Amino acid sequence: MRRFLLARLAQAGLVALVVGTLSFALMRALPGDAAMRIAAGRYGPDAMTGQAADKVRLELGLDRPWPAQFLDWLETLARLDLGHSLVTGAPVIEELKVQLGASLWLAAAALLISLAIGPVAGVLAGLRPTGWADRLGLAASVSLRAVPPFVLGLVLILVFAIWLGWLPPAGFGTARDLVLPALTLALGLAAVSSRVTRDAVAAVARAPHFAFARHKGLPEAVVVRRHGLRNAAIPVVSYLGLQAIYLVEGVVVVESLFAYPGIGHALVHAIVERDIPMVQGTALAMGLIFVAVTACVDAASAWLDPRLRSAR
Amino acid sequence: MSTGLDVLTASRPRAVTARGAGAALIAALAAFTILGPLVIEVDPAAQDLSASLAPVGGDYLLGADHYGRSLLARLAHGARLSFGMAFLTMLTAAVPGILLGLVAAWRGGLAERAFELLANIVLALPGLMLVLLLLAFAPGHFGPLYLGLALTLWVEFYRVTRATTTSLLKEPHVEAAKLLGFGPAYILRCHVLPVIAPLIATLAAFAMATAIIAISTLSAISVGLQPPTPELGSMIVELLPYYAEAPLHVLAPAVLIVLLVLGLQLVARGEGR
Amino acid sequence: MRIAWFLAAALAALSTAVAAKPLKVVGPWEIAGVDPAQSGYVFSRLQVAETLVTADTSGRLVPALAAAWSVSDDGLVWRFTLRPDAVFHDGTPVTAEAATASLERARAGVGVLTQVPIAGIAGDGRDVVIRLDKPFAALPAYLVNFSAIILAPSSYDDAGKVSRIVGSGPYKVKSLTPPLKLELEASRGWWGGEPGIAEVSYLAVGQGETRALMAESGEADLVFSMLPVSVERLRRNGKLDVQIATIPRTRILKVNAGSPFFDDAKVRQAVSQAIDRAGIAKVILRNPDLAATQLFPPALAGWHVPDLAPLGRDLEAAKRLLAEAGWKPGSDGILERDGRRFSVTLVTYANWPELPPIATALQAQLREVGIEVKVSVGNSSEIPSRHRDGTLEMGLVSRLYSIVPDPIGTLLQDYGPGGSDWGAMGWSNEELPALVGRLVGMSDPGARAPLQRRAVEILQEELPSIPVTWSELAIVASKRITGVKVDPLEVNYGLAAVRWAE
Amino acid sequence: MNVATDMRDLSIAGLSVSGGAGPIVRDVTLSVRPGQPLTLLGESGSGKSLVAQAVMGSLPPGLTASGHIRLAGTDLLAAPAAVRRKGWGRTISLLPQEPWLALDPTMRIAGQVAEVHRFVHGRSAQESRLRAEENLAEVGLDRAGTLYPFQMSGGMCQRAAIAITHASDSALLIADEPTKGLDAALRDGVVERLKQEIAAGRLVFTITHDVAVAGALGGMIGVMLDGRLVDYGPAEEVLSAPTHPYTKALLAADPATWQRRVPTQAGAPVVTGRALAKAYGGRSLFEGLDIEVSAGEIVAVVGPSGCGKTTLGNILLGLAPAGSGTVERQGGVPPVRFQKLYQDPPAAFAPHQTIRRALADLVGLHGLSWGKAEALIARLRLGEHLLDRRPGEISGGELQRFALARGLLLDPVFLFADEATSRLDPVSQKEVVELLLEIVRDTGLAVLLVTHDGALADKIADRAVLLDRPAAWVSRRACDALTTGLAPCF
Repeated sequence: MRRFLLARLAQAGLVALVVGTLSFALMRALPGDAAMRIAAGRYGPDAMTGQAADKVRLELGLDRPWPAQFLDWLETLARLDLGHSLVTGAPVIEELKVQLGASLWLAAAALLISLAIGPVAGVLAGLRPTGWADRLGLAASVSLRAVPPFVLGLVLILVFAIWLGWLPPAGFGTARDLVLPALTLALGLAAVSSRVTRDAVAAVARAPHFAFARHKGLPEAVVVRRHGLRNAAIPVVSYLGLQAIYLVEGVVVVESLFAYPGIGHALVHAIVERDIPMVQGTALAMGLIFVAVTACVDAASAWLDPRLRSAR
Repeated sequence: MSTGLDVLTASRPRAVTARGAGAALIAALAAFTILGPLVIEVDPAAQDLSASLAPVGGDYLLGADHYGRSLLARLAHGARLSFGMAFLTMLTAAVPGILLGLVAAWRGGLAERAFELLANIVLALPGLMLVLLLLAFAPGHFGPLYLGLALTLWVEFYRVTRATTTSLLKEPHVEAAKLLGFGPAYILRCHVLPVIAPLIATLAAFAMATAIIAISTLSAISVGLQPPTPELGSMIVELLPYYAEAPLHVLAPAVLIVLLVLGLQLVARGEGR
Repeated sequence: MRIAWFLAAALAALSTAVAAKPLKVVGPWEIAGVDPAQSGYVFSRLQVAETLVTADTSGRLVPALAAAWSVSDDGLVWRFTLRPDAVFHDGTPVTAEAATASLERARAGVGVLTQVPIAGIAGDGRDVVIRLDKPFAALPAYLVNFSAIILAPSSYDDAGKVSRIVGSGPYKVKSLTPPLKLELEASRGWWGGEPGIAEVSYLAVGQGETRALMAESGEADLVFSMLPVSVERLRRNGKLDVQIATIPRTRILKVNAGSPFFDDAKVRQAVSQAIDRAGIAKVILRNPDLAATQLFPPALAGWHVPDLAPLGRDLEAAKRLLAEAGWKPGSDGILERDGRRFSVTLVTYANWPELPPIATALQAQLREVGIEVKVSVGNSSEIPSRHRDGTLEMGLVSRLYSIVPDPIGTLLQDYGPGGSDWGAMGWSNEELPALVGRLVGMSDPGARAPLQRRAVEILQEELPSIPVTWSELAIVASKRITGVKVDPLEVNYGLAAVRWAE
Repeated sequence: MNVATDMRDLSIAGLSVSGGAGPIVRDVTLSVRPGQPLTLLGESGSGKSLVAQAVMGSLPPGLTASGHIRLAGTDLLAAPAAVRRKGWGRTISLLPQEPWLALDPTMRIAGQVAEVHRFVHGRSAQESRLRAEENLAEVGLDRAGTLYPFQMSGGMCQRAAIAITHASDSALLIADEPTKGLDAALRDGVVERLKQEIAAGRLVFTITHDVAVAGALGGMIGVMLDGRLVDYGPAEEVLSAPTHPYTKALLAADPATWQRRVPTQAGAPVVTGRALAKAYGGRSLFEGLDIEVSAGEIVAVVGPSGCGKTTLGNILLGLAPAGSGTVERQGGVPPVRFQKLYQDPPAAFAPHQTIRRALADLVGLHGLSWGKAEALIARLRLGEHLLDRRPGEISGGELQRFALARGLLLDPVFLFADEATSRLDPVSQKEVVELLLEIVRDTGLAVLLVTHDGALADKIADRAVLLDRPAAWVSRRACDALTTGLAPCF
């Protein structure tokens, strides 16, 4: 177990370094005058002028050679400090706290809802492949998969906020603000996870041990619960892990549609406005989240599957 | 077991019909995509502000968008572009993904380690960031857009290929083929590809959908393609504000995407089961 | 069943949310940072911070923190006398020193004050004294700008940077969650009296569609800047009340008069005549009256010249002018002159959602007279940076003429010698700067009128930048509230005057 | 037509099972009485499993049973599926084939036994656990309760499965190929257990293709062929005086009845291993092992599964590295002339390829003539019509002969037959073996015969190497479980 953790830490460190460096390199390589972008980000098109850009360049020392700037970043990072945003001037860590925090909440909620939809539908479909549940599931998943999230979101807003008036169309801070954006994401996730689950369950249902469980005389519900779900969950879990990562960053449109302060939104702005520390910080955080999630997935699979435990 | 065979044969026709339907669907879309622009000589960029949001079935067959541009023409050209790009993206992701996957499974050892690391790093990098950064090099151009998407998509192909192939290469029939003197090329062609093909097909279907949706998503945050390029995703985005006045117009491009994904899915499933 | 749980939670939250009732304001602007130069306008519009001078809805300058002001006869020394009853949210009185400090910062930073020939700012008892190098009649107007808001000393950190907003307005910051959310509460002891509603929460919503839906769903009481498309729908909604004000903002085609394409005024006029402003205004802005017949909208008294020959569409004339300028249609219908195709890139940006659509429309319209336009939607900084390196050919920009209430400021900047980032490019004209120069020193409307008219005429003939449409600001208020009035200058939304309807 | 008189009997009368293609099992009549077990013999596809499934009521979708199956007086076929399922674990219980696959890989054994008490007999969790312990103790797995299937040997899995049937303690026990994949020693163990069940007065209905098992169990024996019951009677009668030719063939196919092969004088050594050692998972499989296989000679390697037989063969073939020691192969012979026959024929062919294609490609690769292939096919008594089928569509025996043909195309000097007949029906096993012997005689092929069937080795091998390490079980089972699961094996 200890070795496992150490390995993970090492991986985290490596990822952090690579990701940070890569994002720095790419940002540096981007064409266009960074000072101009930053100034535009700060002062908006009305007040933004060439002079403003010059002031920014001077203030941030953007004309320094890039190795110096990179070393700065490394040094501050070594002090576990991500630096300050070039645009808002706030510490990157603060920005991340708000925006990444919000995104994590959203992701968690979405994952939860999608778990309530996807796998359930998947199990129903998988127990009777090519049954009506399966066909319905396929149709639903394909259409959900092929509708852009913002269209989906809009439809949900129209239904739940305008017609039913149950939920706010946008905003953040309370549980009810979370529902619609989470649901929008969840449906997209469920579209795929339901299919993954379906295949997993179908595979388990074909397995001899599943048949034997029935022949033992266990009631169908018990058979599924005790001998179907756990086994089917093994591949599903590792898939959900990937989804979780996609979730945290792949939601920028949903964020802007629902005026939700997420990391995707922040990332877009940071890149457009050449806010290097912000981009690095975000990338870094995302990388670490990735490592954490994969660690959790491994742990979960090991818990689900004793064979993996003994293998380790 | 004889009974097992019975079950198989029983389910086979279904698979075939599903596959047929999918193939037909794709064929139809392909025809529309390839022939459409040739048959419909209307310029998809020609505006007629007086015909803004003309209804479906008027003097514009599928109505006109907010600039009074023929939706039919734009759909045809949009489909060509979107499907074309999606296909290109999928290919750019699938080919290296599969190749690396095969190499990793075949060689194992250092190569595998290196690829694994690479894949993990790509996964760890926010995909959105990758795409946005590449886009920032040449805003509004296809190149970086589809390169970026491919960069984020190849990992899935790689992982599936590697996992499946690794277990496949342990199978006796592969060992037998080696003993019989067959080379890697033959083993890949006759022992590995037939098995991984359906998996890849499913992945490809989803990858293409992902690509189209991603493009539309990027247009939604106005870092996608440049106007007046007709592209299904950005068409949806452009028309979204008018959803109340012309819902059909907004849905039309979405429907095309759904049909494509459905078609690919059916084909893939037909292959699979 | 988890969904059920969520809905339950949602409904529970709903009931609680109704109990405490803040005035819910929604607008498109995000709060990038607390620095006044960056997002001072939010704090000024929401009446958290105040400037010395402000403007009423008709653009007239009226006292704010400064109860009165005067200028020395030589026009070099201005005195602004602070009102005695003004206090900051931290309880400290608004002193001349505090004001001086804020103004000095504004001057040193990025903002309009940098354009004023200020020699020095000093406190003198309750007076803020501003010395100038040369007469500058528009100074008070410049002080209206949000970058000149007066903040309490406690707003600054040790490094002298603004760490929080401690203003003097009727509302004080309760909580700020950049970039989207700002919660305010009434500050006891504003010189203007108690605000009508004790709590205000501002939410930045980027998507126009979402803003409209917020209004429709009743989740927001006051929503700013509606998309033209939604306005009709909202007007039909019985619970809502839509107000529209034309604002001194014009969408112009910034053309590089230094480039071989636009160096000839004839070509610029041709381009202007090729544009179907009415169509664009009708289809994209949903209001034909916004077609810009001249640079300044009617709202800008003095600067709008009613009897000026309006800009309009005339394809024939346009083609003729282009022909006179030596541009002849090529094989593919695109104009050519000594081997060069008339193919230009139109740079615009998406900060204003209507710009890309308008660009697309212009693209199609200019094509009709044989001009090929490639539209490039980028970051707003493209305009200034491409202006600088001279690579800009055409830019569609949305220009605000009330950065200071008197357009003279913007004019001075945009059409002075050498032009400027958002104004003329590669265009030189001796007369205009002279006119503007004289206007800067003058304050008597009667005397200014003829000069203003002449200036406008020059811009109309020369078209250093080609007006496309004017703008309007659509505000949607729920009928739950009363007392909402639109400020065309967007200096201050007068929230303090808003009340719950009985 | 002996219809049951005793209310406790299982009596099957005029049972037919038919699918879309028509009847697969025709007019089968059997009965089982306490103390008089029934054993159905027959090759796979003969329909014996379908009979069992018909009794169980677990026929695959699309198949329907007609006739009568009376258990304790009630006609099972008359009852609706739901009612029949209620009988599972209460009146009928099933002893599954290959229990290491039939046990849930993710659940501890005790749980898998206890759940029968808990959910079938509705006992309290507490009581269920205690009774489960008893059941496990009965089969000598007192301490194994906390193990997972992959941590247990095949024999332990088999016993666990029996414990589960004890838990359900039903009147009728159906044992479906209970010895499939087990080696001789374990097979006898299972038979012993079944005998105890019989002694305990349970109705025992066994499906097998192993004549020895049928003989050991006694009672009644039925022989099935192509869906028909071709022979039925008391064990001793059927086994001593078979009436039907197929039964005769079946009995003749039992290696125990063969006469010993006359050892040929060996030619030059083809493969020689010296001081070979191999360890797996830190535990030595064999050490300092010398082995030599000469032309025209058959060397058997015998031992329980997992003792390293296959590994040894692979080492000699060069497929696996030896831990230490040296392997010499006859000089100047190209590697392709060292071939291998696999245990599971379908797994030895590319599943998506027709046989014809596979052979044609091989012929093409080595520039041979198709005529040679045809000659071999004829010689191995394989029909041309089989060529255009895929591996999954041919019987194991035929496919194994194709595998043999495939190897022989390359005129091998050495053939490693890895349990090459263990998965085949006795009859086809005999055919394959006979062909192999023929070829050895004619071509002087050197054969390394790996098997767990002592009798077989004893009858045909010139020499035998005994590898005996039962302890090796655990790791092998673990490996099985792993490969069926997610993680790769080694």
